[in-house]
Amino acid sequence: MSIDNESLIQMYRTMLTIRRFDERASQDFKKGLVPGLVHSYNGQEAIATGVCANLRKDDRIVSNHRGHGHLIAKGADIKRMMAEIYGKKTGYCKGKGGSMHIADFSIGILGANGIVAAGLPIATGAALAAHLEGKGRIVVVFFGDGACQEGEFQESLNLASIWKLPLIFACENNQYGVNTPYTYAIAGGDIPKRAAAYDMPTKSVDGNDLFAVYETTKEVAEKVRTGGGPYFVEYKTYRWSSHFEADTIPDLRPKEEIASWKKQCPILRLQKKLLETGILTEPMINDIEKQVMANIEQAADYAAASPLPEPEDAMADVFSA
Amino acid sequence: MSIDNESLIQMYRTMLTIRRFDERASQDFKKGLVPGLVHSYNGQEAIATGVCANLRKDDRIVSNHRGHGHLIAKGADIKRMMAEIYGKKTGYCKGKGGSMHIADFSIGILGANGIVAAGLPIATGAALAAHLEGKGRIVVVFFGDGACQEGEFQESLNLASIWKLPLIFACENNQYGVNTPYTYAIAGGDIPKRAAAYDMPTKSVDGNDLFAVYETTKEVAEKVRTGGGPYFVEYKTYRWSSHFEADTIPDLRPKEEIASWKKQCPILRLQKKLLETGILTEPMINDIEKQVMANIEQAADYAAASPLPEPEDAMADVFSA
Amino acid sequence: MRTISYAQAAAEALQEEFRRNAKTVYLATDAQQNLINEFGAERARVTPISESVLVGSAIGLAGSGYRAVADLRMATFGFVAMDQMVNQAAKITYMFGGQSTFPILIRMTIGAGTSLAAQHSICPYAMYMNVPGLKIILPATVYDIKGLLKTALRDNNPVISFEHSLLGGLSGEVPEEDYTIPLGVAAIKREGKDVTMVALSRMVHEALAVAEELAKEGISVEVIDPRTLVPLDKQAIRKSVVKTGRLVVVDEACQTCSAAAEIISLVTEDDKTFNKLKSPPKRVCGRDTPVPYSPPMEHYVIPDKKKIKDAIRQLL
Amino acid sequence: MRTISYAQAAAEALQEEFRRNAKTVYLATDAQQNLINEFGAERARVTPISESVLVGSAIGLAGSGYRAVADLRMATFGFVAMDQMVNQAAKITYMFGGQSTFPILIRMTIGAGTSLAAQHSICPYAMYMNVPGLKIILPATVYDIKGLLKTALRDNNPVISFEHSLLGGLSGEVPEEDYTIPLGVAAIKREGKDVTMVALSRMVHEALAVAEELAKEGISVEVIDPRTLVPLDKQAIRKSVVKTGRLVVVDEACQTCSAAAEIISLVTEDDKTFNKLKSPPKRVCGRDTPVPYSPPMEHYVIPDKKKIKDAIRQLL
Ligand SMILES: Cc1ncc(C[n+]2csc(CCOP(=O)(O)OP(=O)(O)O)c2C)c(N)n1
Ligand SMILES: Cc1ncc(C[n+]2csc(CCOP(=O)(O)OP(=O)(O)O)c2C)c(N)n1
Ligand SMILES: [Mg+2]
Ligand SMILES: [Mg+2]
Repeated sequence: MSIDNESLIQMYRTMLTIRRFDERASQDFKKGLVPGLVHSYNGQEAIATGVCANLRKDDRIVSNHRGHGHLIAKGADIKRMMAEIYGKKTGYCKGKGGSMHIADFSIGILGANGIVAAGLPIATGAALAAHLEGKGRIVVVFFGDGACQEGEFQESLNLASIWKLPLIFACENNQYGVNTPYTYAIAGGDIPKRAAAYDMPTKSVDGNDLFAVYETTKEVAEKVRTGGGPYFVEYKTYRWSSHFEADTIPDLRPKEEIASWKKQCPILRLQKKLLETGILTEPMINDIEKQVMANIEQAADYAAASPLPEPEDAMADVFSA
Repeated sequence: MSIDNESLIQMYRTMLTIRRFDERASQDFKKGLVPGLVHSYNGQEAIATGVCANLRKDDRIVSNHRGHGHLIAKGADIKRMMAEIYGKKTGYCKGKGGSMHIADFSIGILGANGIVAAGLPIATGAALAAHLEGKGRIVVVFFGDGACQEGEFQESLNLASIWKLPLIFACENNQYGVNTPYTYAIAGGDIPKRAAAYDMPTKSVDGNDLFAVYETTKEVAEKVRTGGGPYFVEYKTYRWSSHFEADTIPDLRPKEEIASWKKQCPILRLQKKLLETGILTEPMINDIEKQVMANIEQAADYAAASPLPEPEDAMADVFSA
Repeated sequence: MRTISYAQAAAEALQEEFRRNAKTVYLATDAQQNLINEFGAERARVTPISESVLVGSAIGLAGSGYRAVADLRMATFGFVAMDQMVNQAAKITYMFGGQSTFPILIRMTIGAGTSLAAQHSICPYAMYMNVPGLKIILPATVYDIKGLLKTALRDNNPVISFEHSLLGGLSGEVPEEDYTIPLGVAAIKREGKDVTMVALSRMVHEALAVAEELAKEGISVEVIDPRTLVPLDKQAIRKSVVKTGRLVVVDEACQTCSAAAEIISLVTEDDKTFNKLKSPPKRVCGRDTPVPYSPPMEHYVIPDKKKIKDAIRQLL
Repeated sequence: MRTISYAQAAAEALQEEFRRNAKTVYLATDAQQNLINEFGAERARVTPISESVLVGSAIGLAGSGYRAVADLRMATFGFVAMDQMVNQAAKITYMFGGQSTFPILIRMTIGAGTSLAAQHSICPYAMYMNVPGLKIILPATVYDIKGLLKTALRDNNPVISFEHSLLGGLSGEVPEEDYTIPLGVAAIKREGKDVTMVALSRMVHEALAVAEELAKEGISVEVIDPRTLVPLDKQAIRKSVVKTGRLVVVDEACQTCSAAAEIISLVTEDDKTFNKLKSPPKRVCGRDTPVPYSPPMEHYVIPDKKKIKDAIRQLL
């Protein structure tokens, strides 16, 4: 294993933070504390974590509607995230964006996006910027199997490929877009094959295995960073919750399928490995759990205590100065 | 050779009609008789001809901005085409559409299109209609290498593929979109590979060889007609003229390249074969030339003699009754 | 008469028209279970998340003798399919000289009010009104949505139905028997003599509530719901303004180049109506910002009863 | 002063601003030879025919510290990239609470008049005006295009430049030295006292010609070119109407929900201006049809001098 113990523990902590954060956001949504919608990342934590662990602070990511995990993994402040989700003035976007539009440009988070696949073209431009700058930055764009059905998917793959841009297309194939299985909606059912047709090297890995995610991304990121052009990685996974935390759309996926995937919990899998190898011990796990929960609690308290925006704040930020 | 002599002669005549039609339209454009723009099909005649020779009258086609050849091959009346291009009331669209928007729904021509790739989704819908009807109709959509760069390309391939629609994607790869070579704009430079990634069978043929076009399309059309789902065919060719018959966009393609492709004239290649095999003789060729020229002349006369629309005609047809 | 919800009325309109015409096909990214159950998965189709080919397919179906419904869900998702609506559906009848009809119904939900933020909240009908060739319906009541959708499903042109997300649960009465509502006929939802209030979509309900409240103060407000934006019933609006001499247009959409701007222009450019105006016509519109997420700001940008009342008071 | 063409003025604006700022990138489907020659193919880039990723890339560049120009050529091609303009570029500053700037210039050519038919002829600026977050310039003269493009290239927001295809060859004077024109300041292109004529884009020239002709008949027409639609110089327009008491708006775009409708509303909803109106304000707009191909019909749907003159005569 090429990963040092400290990094592994850190990734474990990140995954747990993502899980607990979204659990809390979902609970608070159900309590009516959070307006709008919450798309939970539960079950996919290894991907954001293993990918972002290979990024520099000045690398950039572009996220999608299911973005909390990506942001936390890239280093976003969960207090300001929670405040944004609560619609508070202290949130990342001063309450203007909410769950689907969190960004932190200071650490390379170019923003979540509410339109399926719309982040891919933007990431392509960010990768062009990285290329022009020539400082070895790379860009990662996270998107789902559903995004692979939109026209912007092909346009972005094609452009990134012909310009050999430093961009990782990180496809989180959680097998459904809302209730539509990718096996129905993606002709042939082979997403990496599409990328290959755009002349791009591809990999496909178990997105619930932190080690696989980390190692694969490490290799890919090195190639992309050193001028190898874009890379497409499919991370196979599953979302535990329904499409979003509201029952306006029923979850039509087979109950047994959901149950079987929950057995593939990326956090427990990592935990087990770390216990086996002695990198973590039960007491350490309890400690981490406590620290993470305390942080989440703190974030929620911060959000709850923060002021709502003034109504008139709505008029600011339509344009920059 | 599985094609009977009469059909071959008919196809020869069609190709010549297309050539002479566009030559005339271009001349008349330069004389100021034709408003707007004319995108000449010169050099690509074998494709429309060989493809449409395999279609039933009730099969449908969807064309693009470079559409005259497709329409003639599908059986459009060149008088009404020319009248439309002249902007006359007797034209197919009463002068409302012009060169880029000719249609004849009575013989399955669902229209040319001025927006690159926009015909692909429409053809997909037409193929869905054919599928639902279950009368063995098929649909052919003609488009260029440039159209393969738009997002709608992938959306249409994907949808036609998952629904197994009776649709032939007829890609006329004339190697440039305006002045941009497809080898630059299409990552990897392999267009059929893209279709294959959408789980579609593909073929790639010499689009300047009428026999290859005809035979390939025949085989493909049979499969598509009998429930085999969509098929992608790349017809490799070259456009002889500049992007359109106006010098607002310079032709930046290498002069030698243009010259060498003119040596691959699809009409002369067919003529040579037909002379060799005795299916055509010099006198027959002269006769056909005369007849074709007479028809073109007649069409142009008809167009010239036809009345312009009244200005107020502009107000009709915004909506159907 | 039966009392049903707005959502149910829409579903019934579709069901009834699907029964009337076997060549009607529904396309949406999510399964329409009631239609699938009754008409089968061949006619009620689930598409990939590919709105452009979804709308394009509806056009191709329509040009091939079918009648197609393209359900885009939220109006913000429509922008990825904009070319198929603006350059294709809207222009195809005209460009081809009227050779073929294109019976297409495009459905989109509109509106803000549930903290979905800018990419899931919009009222873009004015953008489509600027594109000749698209009919536009904007049903605000249970009765209207059923009748207008049925008319749209018998029309031979592309019709866009903009349905407000917050109205889904609204309840109201519909007749037992088959009925349709002609396009281009406004509904006078309340008669009055002091002020004409033209209200669009969900704002019709706010307008009626305000009219009710102001009635108590002795102010008589006429509330007009155009119901369809293309064609737009100019005559009914002008007639009312000639009577009242005052106009307020209430529209949740962003103000600049809104349907409200069009309605004001139609009124003021007509000599007869202009001459009857007792005070400047007013707009009560959504503010010119993207829709913000947090409730205090979101409420601030949407018209409400107070803003409507203030505008009316200014006129008197 | 030097005399150059409209096209040349635009090219100079780009050249000069590309020299000023090395982090400026041009994206277009066709090669910009003058920019490539001077700044290299890394900064003046040819994209595939993929307008959506073209605009999206401009956004990504802008969010990463660059300044990007997205040249879409004809405005009708813009609809395939509409989501990136309407849901992304326009909203991204706001949704992210102003964390980052997005300096983007989007160029599109507009207009009818050369028989290119409906899919190559459009003036869609009103559609974009209904989307808060996009600045919009509409240069009608050589001086204005150079000055406005230079301002746009220094602005920190998405700016759309709508440039009329028929103006490319227009010639006019520009100063030798560097200059910019602030956004939101209308130009009074001719002073007058009887009628205010607000004219947009190419119509400015028609309006000026009409004003000249009418002057001979003793009718004094003030011609105002707003030059930028967002922000729009309401004050200048209202001030002129207060003076003249009469308003005609001349706009090639389709009439319904046009910029002309907005301008009329801005004037009539302002109490002071409304009270000065001597006659109903009029629109002279493109007809509400897709643009037809054949010249007699095409001319019929576009405003011309005669229609403008008729409208003015009606007012007096
Ligand atoms: C253009 C567009 N169409 C539809 C939607 C509605 N929508 C939001 S998320 C989603 C499913 C996306 O699936 P996928 O990309 O696989 O992401 P997942 O939700 O599975 O993480 C859909 C259809 C949208 N936001 N944008
Ligand atoms: C969406 C869109 N973008 C750009 C254009 C301008 N345009 C017209 S034809 C063309 C090139 C198309 O190339 P291809 O599809 O290969 O067809 P060809 O002209 O080579 O036959 C372009 C860029 C357009 N009509 N529509
Ligand atoms: Mg998914
Ligand atoms: Mg080509």
